[in-house]
Amino acid sequence: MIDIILYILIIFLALTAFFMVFTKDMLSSIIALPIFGSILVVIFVILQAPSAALAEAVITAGLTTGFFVITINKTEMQND
Amino acid sequence: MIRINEMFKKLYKISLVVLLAIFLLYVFNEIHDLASKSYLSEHYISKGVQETGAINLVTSVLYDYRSFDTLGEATVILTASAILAFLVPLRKVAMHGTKFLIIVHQTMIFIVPYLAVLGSYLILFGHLNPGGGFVGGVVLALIPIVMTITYCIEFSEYKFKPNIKTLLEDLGSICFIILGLFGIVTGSNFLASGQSNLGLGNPGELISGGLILCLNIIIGIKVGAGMAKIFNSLIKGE
Amino acid sequence: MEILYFIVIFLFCLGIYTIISQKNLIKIVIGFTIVESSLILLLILVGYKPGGTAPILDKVYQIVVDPISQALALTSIVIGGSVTAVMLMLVIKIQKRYGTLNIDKIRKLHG
Amino acid sequence: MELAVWVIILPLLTGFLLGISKLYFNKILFPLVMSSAIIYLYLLILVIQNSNPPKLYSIGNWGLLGINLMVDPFSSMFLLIIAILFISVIVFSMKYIKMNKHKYFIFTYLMIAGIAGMVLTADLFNLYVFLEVSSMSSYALSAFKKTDKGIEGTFKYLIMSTFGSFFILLATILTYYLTGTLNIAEVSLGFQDIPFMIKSMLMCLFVFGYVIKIGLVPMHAWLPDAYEDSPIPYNVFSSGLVMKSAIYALIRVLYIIFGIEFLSESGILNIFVYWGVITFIISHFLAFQQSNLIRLLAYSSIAQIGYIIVGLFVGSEKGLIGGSFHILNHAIMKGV
Repeated sequence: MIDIILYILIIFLALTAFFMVFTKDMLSSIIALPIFGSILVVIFVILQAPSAALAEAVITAGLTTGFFVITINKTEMQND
Repeated sequence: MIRINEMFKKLYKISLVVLLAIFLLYVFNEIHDLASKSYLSEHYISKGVQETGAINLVTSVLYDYRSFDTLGEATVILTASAILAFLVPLRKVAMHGTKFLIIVHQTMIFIVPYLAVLGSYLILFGHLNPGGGFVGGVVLALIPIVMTITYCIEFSEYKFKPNIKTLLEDLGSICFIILGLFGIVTGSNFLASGQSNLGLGNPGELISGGLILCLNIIIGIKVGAGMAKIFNSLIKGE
Repeated sequence: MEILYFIVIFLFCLGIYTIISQKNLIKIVIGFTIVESSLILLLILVGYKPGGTAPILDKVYQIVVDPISQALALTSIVIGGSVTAVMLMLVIKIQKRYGTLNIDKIRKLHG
Repeated sequence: MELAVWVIILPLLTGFLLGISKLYFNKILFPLVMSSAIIYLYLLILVIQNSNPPKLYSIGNWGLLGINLMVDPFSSMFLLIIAILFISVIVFSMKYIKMNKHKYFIFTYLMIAGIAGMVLTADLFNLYVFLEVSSMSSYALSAFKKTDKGIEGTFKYLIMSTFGSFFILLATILTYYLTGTLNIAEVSLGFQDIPFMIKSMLMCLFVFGYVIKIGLVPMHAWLPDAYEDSPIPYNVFSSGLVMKSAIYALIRVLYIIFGIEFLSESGILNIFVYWGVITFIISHFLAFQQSNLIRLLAYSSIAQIGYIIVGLFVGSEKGLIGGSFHILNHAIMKGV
């Protein structure tokens, strides 16, 4: 059972990474980042690493996304 | 002509990456059959609880066996926050955005205590549960960050002054080193906790693990201050 | 579990391709985030043993996952986060100075 | 050898104290910096004197279970370079830097701490951590003037350097996976019964990562840009210490982990000698086209590193001595 969940998660991980790199719209590319991070968190929990999963959830999926959103906000407004 | 050139360039890059992928595939395949030895981790697993007094072995590796790494890591965060604070211009720039409804403002008051409790729990129980100084510190840093997002940067800086944050960061790092020197004073080496005649306590209780609890608290405060400073500097940045 | 090694290689190479081919500065930073995530996944994967439990020993367990690689993963997560913050600050600075995020245009303005 | 750990702690403590003194006691800057520099010089001389025979200091008294610091004649030569450059540059920049003095000295001290950590440590992952510490403060100093070109050059430097450190981290992880330990001496013991092919592939990853940091010819583009609009004392530090410490780490990794027999067997020594020759020829040609003096010096720096690489990888003991001597020469010359 856990194997099937893992395979589905892996497929979604690859899809999200692909979407993040090749989409034209910058905002949707950045909103895909926390999804990528959350899938990684679930994979870490399946691989028995709760401490690393917590750190990943808080730092990569949480704070780094915030940093990216600020950057988008500061740079895109100027172009209009 | 230019289009053909572009196509050629793209093909070149893709082939480079594919070559790298094949190389890595080969390396991983070869290494996967060989790897078997792990006496170091077996020692940690069998003796770690008695030697360090912490149940969570990740914390005991991070704050006891390899605590020098943690010192370097804390220095990286301090350097990053110092760089960001240095690059911010003196003139204040606000963030573009929409105003929130009163519901959001009122909900904020309820969220903040929960964040504080969660952060302190993660820090204080770092040697018993998953968590630890870094994660708990970032959760504590969420309080000023959420204040910045919902109200404005001035309010957040009025509640938590930038000078206080810098002071906490530097004091945290200095305290880390002083706690490390405690090992030298008691006749052992730098950053020794179990060997320096410090009571380790019963594994599983809150007050146990020698230096690990103190280091967790210090790192938590330091990382929280640093992350809040980084976020506010990014918002103020021009 | 072997399939996870393939995903590590895939993510690593995708990130490297993003860094060397994309024109937008923010996309380049995203590439760095992907590469870093793949390395953290590799670190967790290296320590995994089939059927093991997490390294929190409140009872006696038979098979326990390697704690060292998880500690190293935590360290590299934090370092990666702070490097990303510095990068994004410099991206904001460059956009304010040159008015664009495209790498070719910045090179042209630079002369 | 209790003094070895102070070589890393003292600059860190000074940096943190400077951060506090910036807020509350502004006047204390000059005595704090100068006294710390003089104590540090004395400390380095003591450590260098006691460096033969090689000594180990284990942090936390864990022995081989934890992190060890190692002082041997080769690392003490690097400490000598730090001692010579550090005190003179600190005295020079006391007058030269007008704005943001506090920040400048904080970054300088943190950079020195990172470099001292890289030189002394005997642990692969700890080497990576201190590499990040020293390069983080190096980015800060490179963008110190906040001009357009400076910021852009720093961004290039940041991208290339992080790119290189990913490969170093990958190689470190794979080494840990293979041998189950991170101590450099233990790793070299564990590497003895590993097939030739895997060792050479791991070596490729290590070499690729460090070569980006050093700046040999195909990967040298970030160096002149990062140099161009940065304060002059930083240029001295960068060409004298930051790049040299990357060379030192490469030598440490290649010669101790892989061993001299393996290096000559795999032909990497010849490759490095040719690479060094190509590097100094090309960078001398590029230096002719430059009109800016600092860019010219940067290209000259790359060329000198080519000479050093040729010397260090001839493979004999005399080559090592000659290369190290040229490192010292170049450091002093760039400083002057």
